[in-house]
Amino acid sequence: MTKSKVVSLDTAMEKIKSGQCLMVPGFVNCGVPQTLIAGIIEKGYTDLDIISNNTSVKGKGIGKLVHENRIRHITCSHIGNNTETVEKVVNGEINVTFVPQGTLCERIRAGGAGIGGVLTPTGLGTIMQEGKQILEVDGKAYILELPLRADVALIHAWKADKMGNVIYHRTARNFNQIMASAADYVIVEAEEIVEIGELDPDIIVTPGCLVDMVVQARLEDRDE
Amino acid sequence: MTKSKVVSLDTAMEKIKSGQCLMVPGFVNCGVPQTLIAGIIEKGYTDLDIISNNTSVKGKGIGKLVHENRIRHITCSHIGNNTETVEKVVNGEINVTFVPQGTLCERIRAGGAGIGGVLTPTGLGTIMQEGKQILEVDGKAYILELPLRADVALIHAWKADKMGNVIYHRTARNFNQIMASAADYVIVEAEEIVEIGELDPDIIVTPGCLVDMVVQARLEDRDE
Amino acid sequence: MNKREFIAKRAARFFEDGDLVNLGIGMPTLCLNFLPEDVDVWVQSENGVIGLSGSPKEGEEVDIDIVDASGSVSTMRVGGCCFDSFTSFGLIRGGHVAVTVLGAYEVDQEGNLANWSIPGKTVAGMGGAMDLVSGAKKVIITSEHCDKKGNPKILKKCTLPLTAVNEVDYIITELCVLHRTEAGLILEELAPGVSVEEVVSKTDADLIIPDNIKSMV
Amino acid sequence: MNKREFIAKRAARFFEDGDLVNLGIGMPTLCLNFLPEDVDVWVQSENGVIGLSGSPKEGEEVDIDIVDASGSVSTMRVGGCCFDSFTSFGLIRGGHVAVTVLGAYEVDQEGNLANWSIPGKTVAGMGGAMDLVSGAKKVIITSEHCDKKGNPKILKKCTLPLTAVNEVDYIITELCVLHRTEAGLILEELAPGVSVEEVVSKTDADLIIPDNIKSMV
Repeated sequence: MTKSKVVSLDTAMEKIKSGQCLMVPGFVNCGVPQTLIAGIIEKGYTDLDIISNNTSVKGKGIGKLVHENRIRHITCSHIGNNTETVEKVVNGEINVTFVPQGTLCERIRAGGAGIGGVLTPTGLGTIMQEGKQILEVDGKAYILELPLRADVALIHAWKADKMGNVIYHRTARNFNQIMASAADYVIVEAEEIVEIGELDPDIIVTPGCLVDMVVQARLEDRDE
Repeated sequence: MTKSKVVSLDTAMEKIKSGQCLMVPGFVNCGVPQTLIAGIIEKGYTDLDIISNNTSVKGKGIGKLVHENRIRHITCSHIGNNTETVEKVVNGEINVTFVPQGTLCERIRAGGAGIGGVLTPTGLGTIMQEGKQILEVDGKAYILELPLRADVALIHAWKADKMGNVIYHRTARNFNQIMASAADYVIVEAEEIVEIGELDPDIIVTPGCLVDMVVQARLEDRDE
Repeated sequence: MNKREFIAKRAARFFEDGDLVNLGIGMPTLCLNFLPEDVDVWVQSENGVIGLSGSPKEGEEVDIDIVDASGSVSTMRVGGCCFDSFTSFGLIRGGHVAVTVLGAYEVDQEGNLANWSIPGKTVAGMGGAMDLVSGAKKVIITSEHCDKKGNPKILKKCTLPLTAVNEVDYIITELCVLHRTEAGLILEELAPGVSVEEVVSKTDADLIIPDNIKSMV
Repeated sequence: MNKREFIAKRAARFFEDGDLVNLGIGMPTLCLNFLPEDVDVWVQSENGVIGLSGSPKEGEEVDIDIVDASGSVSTMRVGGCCFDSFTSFGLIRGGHVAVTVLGAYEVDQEGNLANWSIPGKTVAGMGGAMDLVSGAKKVIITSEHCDKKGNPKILKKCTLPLTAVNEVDYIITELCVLHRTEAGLILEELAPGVSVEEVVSKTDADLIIPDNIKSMV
């Protein structure tokens, strides 16, 4: 029958390597996979290439990876909430590539859905169009934006069943859903792990087929 | 406070005109807005340009519009389930534009999300690429597919609250969700109309802000 | 009512009943305190929610998974809903947001806006601002007329990195309401006691001055 | 076991435990009757569901909102889930479907497939076939080796309108298993009692014949 994907944090961490590209969801510090981040800190992984919307706030959430100097490069839309990230970017300790938030969504989703690129009006006439192809459709210009993928996605679920079907709570959904589709390997931490069948088929947001491992999120890793 | 969007079928039908482009969801005959289709038949609207995945089966669902000769042109992925549609296409009574099903989804979603086009590998090297721009990204070729929009979308909901928040049941969701985003006017028929607040914010699929009117679906219009 | 409240109150009169609105942090969010009677709007926030309703009140139950566009804990109205960021920006880019109200570093007579970067000074990133300004149906800028040093913020041509091109519809300051049209910037309303000359002297853009200029209140 | 069951049974051995699979109507769907022990697969259907489980059994509760890719009422396994068509084809195009098994009018040595249109004869449309063949990780064609008139269906070059180019990985017929590689079509397995000569005579494509050819059973 259906095998359980539930593993220990330790086992899940074996799937990660220094130098990898990781997708890390979260909006400021909401919906961030804090237990998986704690695992990365603990294991000593470093030189990471992070794709995330932002870097939480100083010393919290994704900010822990910043504080511990684990990030080489980050692709994101905003770092303003985290003074430490700003400092390290200014000092050249972290390279940053800014992408408008909606474009970041499109690029990640394209990466997960086999789409080779999307045309967006966002950023047209700004520095965001530099080095990019501009296409005209029906007399309107658009920027061609290309897909993004990662080696591993770290997902924060509200509830996950043992085969990896996931639901999210309120605005903690944010980037979790698309990131779970756009990485070669997907590790979910869940506040609550439930039996298969407990989640109504109509309310499941991320299908278990996208998920490789499920880890119990630890309350002590959660900081707001 | 929040106004109710619930209206009679008659009132909703005033928003439709002959000759318009309508999006009509449904997979074969599942998730088809049958009451709204009955309303169109009753009002005599004709010369319609339909965007739908298919035309249900003979004499049922979207097939009623075919049977009553209300369709001038249809953009869809498949008509094989409806012998009458096939006949009328062969006889030149209905013009058909075939679009691969996944591409149809992308084009409708692009139309609703302000995306100027998407690059898809689907149809590459087939007759689907005729007349379309081919772009190369990272050494791989893609077809540029353009957005689709309609004047009105007819949506079949399982439950809708009075402000138009919608949930769907099982595979009846199919094209409903994206079509509700890609038309200038959106009319929802709901099997059940509930009070605002009865639907959990996390399980709402189509936000009320996309919906202009809500109509009670009639059981007698439903045929399987 | 202070300057900021005065501006926010005028901006709020652009809202229509039932509008989906996206409001920047600060002055734009103040608009909600000045909704005209019979006008009820739904607040969309780019992190994936419709129906935000402000910080939890004393004693109100707190759900830390409901945050606003600044990441602060917020609350939701009955009838609101949550979705993912991809869907959220689909709503924004697709023109489903009726109005966005935002601040500006600079705004110019061509409707260009600069509000995300001051080279050598800020490295915050644009967040969702570029998508919002190019996607929302109506873009309203609320801003003090001049910067802290008294220099004009409304220009012939923005000098800072742009957020979006030709997208601004209205500029509301403590002095006036400017309507950006194909023809140029029209001085449509003046604050009580403010003269055309004062606006012109504090603005570094070409203004179209109609014969009749309405009062802002 | 008839010819169709024999083909379906061999195809089913390509499934790995936990695979998400999308199966065409007819022979491909028969595969589910022949799953190897210890192999459990999840059936994805393009209309927006994972976990389809076949027509309702006598006395089983019927939910008319659960339909399969042919539009017929079906049932769902515990653990399955539903989503919209856009998400469904994102899964397919994004390579999240491990295997698709489909029929063919024609298939050729370059991995091209024609299975949606016979000009002058069919006007059904391609449905989701083009997306499936270009999107699924592994594409397996199950087909009788020749058409009803005894003409080869496996060709040097397809003559009918294509469904997709260079996408077919395996062709399974009642005679053999062909593996499509960059080098060409490799005759990897033969059905019991079938000779290399028989396959060659009934195939209008160049075949690579290895020294050791396995048995299909």
